[in-house]
Amino acid sequence: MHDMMIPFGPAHPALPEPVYLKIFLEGEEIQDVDFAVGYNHKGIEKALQDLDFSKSIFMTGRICGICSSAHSTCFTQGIEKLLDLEIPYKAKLIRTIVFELERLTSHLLCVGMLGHEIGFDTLFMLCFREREYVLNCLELITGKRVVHDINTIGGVRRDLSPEIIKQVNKNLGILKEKVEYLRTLITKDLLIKKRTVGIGKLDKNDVEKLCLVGPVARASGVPYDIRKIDKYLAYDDLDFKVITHKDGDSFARAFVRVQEMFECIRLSKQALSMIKPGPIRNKPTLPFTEKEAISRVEAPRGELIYYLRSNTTNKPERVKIRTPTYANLLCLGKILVGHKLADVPVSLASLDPCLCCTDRVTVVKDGKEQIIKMEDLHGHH
Amino acid sequence: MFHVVVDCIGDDLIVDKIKKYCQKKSPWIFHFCTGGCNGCDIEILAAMSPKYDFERFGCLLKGSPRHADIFLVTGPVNKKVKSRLINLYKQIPEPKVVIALGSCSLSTGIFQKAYNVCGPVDKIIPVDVYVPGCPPKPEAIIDGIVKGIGILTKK
Amino acid sequence: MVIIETVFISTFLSFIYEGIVRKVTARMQNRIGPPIWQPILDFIKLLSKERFEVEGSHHTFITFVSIMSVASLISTVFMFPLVGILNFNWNFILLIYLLVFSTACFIIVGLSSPSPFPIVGSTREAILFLAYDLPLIIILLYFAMNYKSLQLIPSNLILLFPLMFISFIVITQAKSGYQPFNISEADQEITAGYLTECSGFELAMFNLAKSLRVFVMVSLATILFFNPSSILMFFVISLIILFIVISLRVALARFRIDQGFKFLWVLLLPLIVIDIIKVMLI
Amino acid sequence: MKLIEELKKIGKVYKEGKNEVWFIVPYKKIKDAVKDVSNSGINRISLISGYDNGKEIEVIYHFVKENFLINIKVLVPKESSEIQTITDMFPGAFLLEKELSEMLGVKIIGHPKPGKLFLPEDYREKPPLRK
Repeated sequence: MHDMMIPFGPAHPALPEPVYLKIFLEGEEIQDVDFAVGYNHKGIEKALQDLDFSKSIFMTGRICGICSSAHSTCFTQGIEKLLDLEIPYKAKLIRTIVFELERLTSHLLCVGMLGHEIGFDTLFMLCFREREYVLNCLELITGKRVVHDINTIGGVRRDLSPEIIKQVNKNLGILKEKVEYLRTLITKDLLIKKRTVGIGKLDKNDVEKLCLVGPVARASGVPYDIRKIDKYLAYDDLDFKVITHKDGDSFARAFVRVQEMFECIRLSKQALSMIKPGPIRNKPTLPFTEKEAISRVEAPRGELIYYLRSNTTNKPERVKIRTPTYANLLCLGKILVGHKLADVPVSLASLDPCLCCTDRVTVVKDGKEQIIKMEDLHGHH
Repeated sequence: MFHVVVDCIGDDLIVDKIKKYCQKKSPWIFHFCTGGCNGCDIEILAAMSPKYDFERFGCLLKGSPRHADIFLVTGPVNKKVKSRLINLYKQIPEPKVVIALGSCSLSTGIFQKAYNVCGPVDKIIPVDVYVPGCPPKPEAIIDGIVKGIGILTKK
Repeated sequence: MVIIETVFISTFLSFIYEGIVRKVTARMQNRIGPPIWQPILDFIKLLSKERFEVEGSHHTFITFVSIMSVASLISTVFMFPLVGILNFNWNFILLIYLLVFSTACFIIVGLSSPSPFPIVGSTREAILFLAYDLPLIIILLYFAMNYKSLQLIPSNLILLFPLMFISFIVITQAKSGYQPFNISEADQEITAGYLTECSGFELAMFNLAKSLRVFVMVSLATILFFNPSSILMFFVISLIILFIVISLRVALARFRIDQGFKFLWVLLLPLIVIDIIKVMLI
Repeated sequence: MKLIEELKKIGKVYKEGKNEVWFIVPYKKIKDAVKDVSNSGINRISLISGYDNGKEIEVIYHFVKENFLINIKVLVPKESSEIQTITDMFPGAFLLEKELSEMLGVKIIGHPKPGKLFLPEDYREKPPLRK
């Protein structure tokens, strides 16, 4: 039936995280794809129920190392909804800045990984060189390069000093020129276009049907951005536009990310200029009551939703997390089947999958592999 | 064939010294994530990038475990990945060194009570170097690799 | 003794060339990069490593193939005018055979292993080999028919065949497995391609063969198109060519196999033919 | 909104907030409620969350229209826990429904591909998130 089965993962150089794709080939053409998740599953949803709220913020920050502050912001925002707690405006601004800088690192990583997948290691190196400027800013603001842990119930844990603001502004200025260069590189380079244009096409209809989110949806022309819709944190006062693209292929997804980097820089600069001295944290009014709340943010990869339910103790009764990659997984079969084996890493990288986020939903009781048939995933349309 | 020859004359002090020197100068790395949060994995990539550049010590990130000398493991070991980890460990040719990166792989860290985690890396395979941090900075990762090389030459 | 000297010197030089490639690539990517003797250290380290026994593949056979690939490439070095051990009038034809054989060794090693990655890698190498060998054979055959021997090549060929020289650089890129033609070793798609299952001695030998390929192709380009009179000239010109190859490697992404095939046949073959017709008309 | 009026005929509002409304609907009528949602032009389902409160299983469907969240809660009895599928109207609910059925043991009637998603095929114990 199929010529050959190629196992793609769980230890594979194209992905830093473990996922297991089985790719069925005829020659070089992909006939079918199976995938198994769960290599990253730790059982966080259950573990969160045993930790009290103040500690579980740190665990949500460690669901994913790339969108760490997205998770913890979403979680704390949910807790604040449960407590009816208003946070100081300065804290909102600092959260916004960290959030946008993190989006910047994530997008740079994604574009770099795309370069790596198509064999363009120089693009990867360039992206990682520029990424250091952002990490430097984040280190100044939060004290850590990767997992930031700046959120706490009622505000943030660290204040911004004028020197830090000055340095961050300077770094962002440098970064803007560098990203400008990246944009010309990506749009002008023939080989990048040859490898990405027309690969993994998703049209507007697919996006709406499969409820895809984030840059994947925006690249197909659906302006779905929680920052604009929900106006959480300080986004209501900041000026930015939602980037969309009409093509919906891998190139469009990469291009949307590059364009969003400019918006991130602009947003963080605006937020930095709005910072005035003031408190950074409001004391929470305990105890918790029986309540439920929904919290959404626009993580670097798309809409992230937390459903929280509290009881009278200081431990959550139930936390349900829907991560952006989990929503985007549905389109895997659609974008892979019919393409060449060489296109698998390109399509995957353009989705920017974050399996650490996704896998927390799966439960594996023994060592057996559970494989989802790809037809299961797109059999219904 | 030829390695047999090398082994035969391996008792010679000079040959041995050359061998040790070359081992020290060319550590190839294989990286595997056992279910961590991605933070450490990204920092390994950052250690490859122009600012830190571990290739200047001759380190290369290899895709196949058979080419590697150093096995970098990140994350707490979950139940599904356990057998894979053992399998990959067996595929790395001797002499080899295992480096556990980040607090998760050292002690399972914050995920200690999660039901699908079956323990830190050293409960499953022997670990030579521990690099703490959540995640460790690229400098710390490079330092861990250098310590690993020291152990590698003694093996 | 000349033979042993040639073997050692060509091995050494190919390692140094490989080292230069890695160093210059790193400098171009704003990194420091390894020292240029790094490939030698890698080679000795791999020799001292345990050889991993893979179930279902034949070790002695793979070891034999790995030695053969190195041997065939070193044999090509014997034919260079500066060495001149093998020296027949029609020795270009032998050159073609030896170059083809070295590639065949790479294909064989992938196909002899049970894992799917090396098999896909080998298939790709075989397809790519068809794509770049036809232009290469046309160039070498044309030279062989007109000049008969490497030593009789006039030194102004670069002026006569500029387009052919450009095609030869592209072929060098493909033969060395550098971007945009590192399709058969694309580690993001198929781990390490045909070398995935190799370890220890075989890996060392195949790595040597890979660096020899670069050395042989760059030297051939120097000898065919410039015919340097002295050793110094040879090195100067070949290092310049190597630099061009590295720049292409750094600045380009990888082709997909069908795109690479199309590029080599649709673009390169006409270039070569134009040059040949042009010279014939003059 | 017209949809809210429609939904009020089927169930009752138990909580209302800024940009969100929470309904409680008898579990046999979930199909009608979701049909109303679908007819009103909403095509995005964000989340299906489930929770075992000891007596029943609470299943909440979260639909999104712009910035407005429509949450429909149903209480499914624990013994014969069954619920109608909504995947025919919302293809995006495919994985979410499967996860719900595995984690809380709610049988989805009419799901296009029923069966295990994450748990092993031979898994016979009680669903992991049930109390």
